[in-house]
Amino acid sequence: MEADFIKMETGYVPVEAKITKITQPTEYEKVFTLDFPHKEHLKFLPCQFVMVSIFGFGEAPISICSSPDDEEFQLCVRKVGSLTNKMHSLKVGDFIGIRGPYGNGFPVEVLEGKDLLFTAGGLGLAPLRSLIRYVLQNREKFGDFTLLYGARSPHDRLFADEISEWETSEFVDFHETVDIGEENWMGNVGLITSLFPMIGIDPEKTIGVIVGPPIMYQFVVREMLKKEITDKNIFMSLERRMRCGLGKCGHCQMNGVYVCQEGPVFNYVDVQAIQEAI
Amino acid sequence: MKIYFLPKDKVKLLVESVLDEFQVFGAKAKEMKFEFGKIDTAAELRLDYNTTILPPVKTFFPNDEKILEFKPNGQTTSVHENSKKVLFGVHPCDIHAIEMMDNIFSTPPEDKHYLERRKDSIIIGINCNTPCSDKILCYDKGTYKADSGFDLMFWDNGESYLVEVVTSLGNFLASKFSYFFNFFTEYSGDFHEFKSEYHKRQDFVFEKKLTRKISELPEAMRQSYESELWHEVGAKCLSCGSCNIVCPTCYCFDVKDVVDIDLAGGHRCRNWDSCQNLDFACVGSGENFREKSSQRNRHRVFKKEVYLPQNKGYSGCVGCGRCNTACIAGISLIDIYNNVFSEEV
Amino acid sequence: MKPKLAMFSFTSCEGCQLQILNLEDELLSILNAVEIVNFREAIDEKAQDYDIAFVEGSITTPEEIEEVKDIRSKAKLVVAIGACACLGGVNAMKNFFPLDFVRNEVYKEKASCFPTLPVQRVGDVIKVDYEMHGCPITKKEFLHVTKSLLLGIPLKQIHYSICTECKTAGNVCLFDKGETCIGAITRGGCDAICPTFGDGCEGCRGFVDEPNFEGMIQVLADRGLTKPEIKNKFTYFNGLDVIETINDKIEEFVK
Amino acid sequence: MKKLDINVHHLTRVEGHGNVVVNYEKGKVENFQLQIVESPRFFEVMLQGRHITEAPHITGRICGICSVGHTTASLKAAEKALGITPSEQTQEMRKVLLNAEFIQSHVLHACFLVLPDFLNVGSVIPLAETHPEEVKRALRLKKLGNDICEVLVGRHIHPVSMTVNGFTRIPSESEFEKVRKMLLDSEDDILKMVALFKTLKMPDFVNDTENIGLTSDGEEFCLYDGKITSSYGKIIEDENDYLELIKERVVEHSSAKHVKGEGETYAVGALSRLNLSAEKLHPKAKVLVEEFGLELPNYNPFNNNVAQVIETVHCFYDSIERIENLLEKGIKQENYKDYEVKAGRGAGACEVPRGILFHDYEIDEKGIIVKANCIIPTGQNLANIEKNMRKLVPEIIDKPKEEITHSLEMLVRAYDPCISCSAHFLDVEFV
Ligand SMILES: Cc1cc2nc3c(=O)[nH]c(=O)nc-3n(C[C@H](O)[C@H](O)[C@H](O)COP(=O)(O)OP(=O)(O)OC[C@H]3O[C@@H](n4cnc5c(N)ncnc54)[C@H](O)[C@@H]3O)c2cc1C
Ligand code: SF4
Ligand code: SF4
Ligand code: SF4
Repeated sequence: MEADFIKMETGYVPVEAKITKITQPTEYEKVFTLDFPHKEHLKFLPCQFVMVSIFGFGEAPISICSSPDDEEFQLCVRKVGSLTNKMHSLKVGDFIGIRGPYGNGFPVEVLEGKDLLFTAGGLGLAPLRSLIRYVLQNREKFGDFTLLYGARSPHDRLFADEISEWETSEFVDFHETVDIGEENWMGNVGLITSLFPMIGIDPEKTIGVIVGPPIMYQFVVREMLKKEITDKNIFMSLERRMRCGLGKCGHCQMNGVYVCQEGPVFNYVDVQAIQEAI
Repeated sequence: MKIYFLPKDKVKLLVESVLDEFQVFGAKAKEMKFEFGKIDTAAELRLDYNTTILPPVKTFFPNDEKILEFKPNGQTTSVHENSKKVLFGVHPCDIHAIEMMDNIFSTPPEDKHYLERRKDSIIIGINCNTPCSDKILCYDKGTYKADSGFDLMFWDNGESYLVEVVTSLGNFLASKFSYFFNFFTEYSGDFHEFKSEYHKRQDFVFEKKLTRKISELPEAMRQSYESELWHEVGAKCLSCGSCNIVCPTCYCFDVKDVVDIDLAGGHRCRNWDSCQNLDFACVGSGENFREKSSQRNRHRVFKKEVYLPQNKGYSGCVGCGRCNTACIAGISLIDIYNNVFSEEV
Repeated sequence: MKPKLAMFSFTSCEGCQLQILNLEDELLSILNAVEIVNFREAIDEKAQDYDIAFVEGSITTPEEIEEVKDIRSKAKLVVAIGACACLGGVNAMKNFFPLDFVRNEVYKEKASCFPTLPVQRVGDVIKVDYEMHGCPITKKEFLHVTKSLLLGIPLKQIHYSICTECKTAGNVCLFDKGETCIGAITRGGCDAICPTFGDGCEGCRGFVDEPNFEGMIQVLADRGLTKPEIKNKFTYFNGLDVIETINDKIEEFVK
Repeated sequence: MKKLDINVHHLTRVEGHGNVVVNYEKGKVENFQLQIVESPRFFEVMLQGRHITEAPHITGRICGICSVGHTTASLKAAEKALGITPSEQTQEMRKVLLNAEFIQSHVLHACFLVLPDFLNVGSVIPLAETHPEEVKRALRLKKLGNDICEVLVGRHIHPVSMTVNGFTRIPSESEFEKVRKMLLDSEDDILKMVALFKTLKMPDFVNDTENIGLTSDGEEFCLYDGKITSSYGKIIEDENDYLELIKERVVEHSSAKHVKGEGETYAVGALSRLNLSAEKLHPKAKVLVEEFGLELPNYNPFNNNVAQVIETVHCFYDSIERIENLLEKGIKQENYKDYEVKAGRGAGACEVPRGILFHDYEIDEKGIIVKANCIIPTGQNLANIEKNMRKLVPEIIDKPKEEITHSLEMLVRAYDPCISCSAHFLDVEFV
């Protein structure tokens, strides 16, 4: 699958995208469904991102959280600053600008025929959802599928509807935990690493994928290595500050690597060579 | 390639006629230093300058550059500037820098804003008879001479200049102003011999500053990643960003929106940024990936001497010495490099 | 309805308010977008609540404490403007002297009649939503802040230094001319107007986040500045910020 | 017999915080106070321990509106203490800058703070609706004053490059050209402003007083330099001796100090300057004295507004001439640093929009300030304003209270008091 750039006059001009649906899974996150000209021609890979822009409020990189095979094109946005706060005040029918997709996206062909172990922390579930949905939509191409998800607290859980589907689905072995429990919470409490003892995998056949907050990577990698998954079978998506998405502005650089060009998805073998990565 | 012969007293006339046809940028006096900027009169242009505070390449990558315009009707358009410019009197190190920036901005996805400004511009180089300061590294780096990256090159020949014409743009200019060049017919001597004589004189006055060969630098540098050196540099550094702003090969930028007073329209522009700023690598979640000054300093030097050589095959420093002069805390690449060399075993 | 904008002034030279009046080209457009209430220096109109209150000046008397609290209770947003309000500014030089000395020096036998407190920033007394630095504020920043507040664009402090702006302006550095300057650790935003006009930055916009005081002191000491001279540089506008730390650091770093 | 209590809290459209309190009973003003409630800032203490070269920038911060004036007086005092005579070019440039400040300050006062009273609108905001052209024109003129300072010294409020013995940056010839052009382009606006003020009628009121200001034996209408002169006859040649004329005293009804000259109270400012040396105004301004029907010497304080308009015209034409002279001589890149620091004392006097201003420093051999003093125009006018009010109230006592209050406010405003200035130094009354 090849990523296809939205045809544009120049690198920085966004196309207008109309918000057609908004859902709000948590207090701080909203999911926006977008429509824009030639959307049907937009090809992208899971874990690629677009630069979202609203005049006056700036631009920010946001991962596409829908699957390439979905009809709908969706972004899940956490409110942290200028652009993202403004996004949260928008209504259905409003327009935003997007350009992209950018980044390398997930090399889905390397997953084919393999067992999968996905680990998502917090907002990391948003980009990973694209891949999860893709896997579920093309389930026959993959082996066993284990999905681990950790949220800060029960009401910080994203995509709760889908989670309930995954919980009961025979196609995915889903486990989740929250850092801090609550009265009505019946599930696991503890860091995401506490889910690892619950799962059994075949390290020979398994590919591990990690997306989450910066602090999480070290610990989850350690668990995966403990499960004897080899370096080269671990992938992760990393976040950096980005101003252009075109490999120029320098903000997303980790050592010599531009995350917006060579990432955000990296193989753990490569990551180990990048001191500033995790 | 054609070589002309231009008496020095004709230079002013030449500049005047170029000024009639083109926007000319060059060095002009600014207090006891020189700035590179737009030239309005031939008398302003100085060819005998040492170095300019800001480098010539920033003509193509200006600060606060408008990149998009937002119209009140919601329409967004890209803004480009392409007027034909003549950069008159660019030193070899800065020519190397322009070549490097050309490469950076034309690497896909290419940057039209830079390329449009750069397109059609004519670069007139001028060789350096003497080093411009004791803070430069151009001799070690070999950037005190340039073989490409210019359309015309002026070689000092005492009472006159030899003018080397290498590109079709250069030819275009030379033939357009052939009146001046034709004052004297083509140079009849052996240009190769002239060149090697010239460089020999340079060998005499230019000084090697590094204890080892520049080609050994990337590897030595890589070895220094965990060195105590960076903490020492970090403790001195004021994170003021001067080194980045004056550097001809620093191209990091920030993007910001400016709203018009009517609150309806406005524009998006990009500003020079500095990787020494505290928040340069700070992300939305609050994480700062280079929170220590030592890390930021290391990143600046590594980007130039490790990452670019590794990714692009060239060094990101042309040895112009501007950063060394600009740093009020006295941090100098010469010291850093020599320290790195002496540390490595 | 147009948002109501109010201006208040405490201990200061009122230069920041004047700077707003100096927006001759934009003033009428601003008046189209907002309703200006309470701008004692320019108009009679007064209101009892405001969307944005701009507060100028340091807090130096008990009455001012009460007044500024009252403003806070009536305003949706409070923006402190100028070095006096954000840093203490030149007023803070007073805090280097014992209060009794200051009062006696000025009022002599009448000293007891005039309550004066150590100088405080507005933010020391009330919650401030944004601080607009400078002595005086720049017209550009006032416009930027006002436009942003009207459109709901979040405001962020500038992170880069005066040097960044000074170099961008293409200036000859004052250190090259044998002068000194503390622009390296001062927050940008004024387009380095002082160095551009040949005068060292005096730090009126406050320090950048995590300023390297030791490094700056060292640089100044290397240029031959004495301890009191260095102290004067740091306490021109930033007396309140450095009052505790700077003396020790100067002792430590200037031999 | 009428009893009247007036209490104006926080007088508007003046610079700084002031209250007017009047209690009038049995045909007599029982209590009158122009209260200065501005918080004091103790500059004379703050200056102690600072280097003399820092003084101009620090004291410039006494007041945003006459910041060029404070800087100038401070520079003159500093140079006197150091025994420096700045170059002619420096002095000429300073004169242009003072002129620019006069233009900006007088226009602000006359057109934005005072005009609304005469056109019967509350303030400049309604004025912008009723008289948009006048307001736009006044904005342009105010901007002219600011822009001149911006080009030459960075900004009007707290000018950057004015320094002891010169300028830290000397503008280029083309920048002077630009200033000249800005001035020439504004002539029409100036003339229209004058025409507008000719249509206004100032209230009738006369109150004889002493005037103090700078004068010279020569041709110059003195703003930057001159002899300290009282209309009662005394002339001080050396600025350092200013205290021989300007004396502090204790008054009965107020426990704070007032300033007195030869008489009990005196006035400074635009009208005083015209009373002292109108004949030296620029010819284009001088003719206006007659055109406005201003009989000099004039003791109607409301005419200070008219005097400001005339001075604006003077400053405008005077600036053009000075700049043309500077350009003719060629701009020299002078080095301000060639002087030596030594111990001494120096006082500097210059005229600022509101009247004569004194700065006075004593420095040690390292140039560190050991003592500082400063006498501000508004401080000097306070006693005179009070005197005017004592006379005015009985004259208008039969009018409604609002009108009396309004008249009193207008009277105070006519002096263009700069209260934040006046609260910054010793010699001011704090009620
Ligand atoms: C590849 C990639 C994919 C991403 N995918 C997603 C995604 O799918 N969903 C998502 O939500 N995010 C995603 N992010 C993160 C997202 O890009 C950032 O959260 C976003 O840039 C924030 O932009 P902003 O303009 O809202 O914040 P900014 O305004 O740029 O704020 C950034 C920082 O400044 C701070 N700040 C904000 N306002 C102020 C203020 N007034 N004063 C001081 N500090 C302030 C904030 O706390 C924050 O720390 C992704 C990032 C990358 C690199
Ligand atoms: S790093 Fe320094 S020496 Fe090298 S090109 Fe940049 S400014 Fe010149
Ligand atoms: S003059 Fe000051 S602000 Fe400018 S570069 Fe030099 S140190 Fe920095
Ligand atoms: S240069 Fe420094 S002192 Fe001058 S305005 Fe800027 S921050 Fe203030």
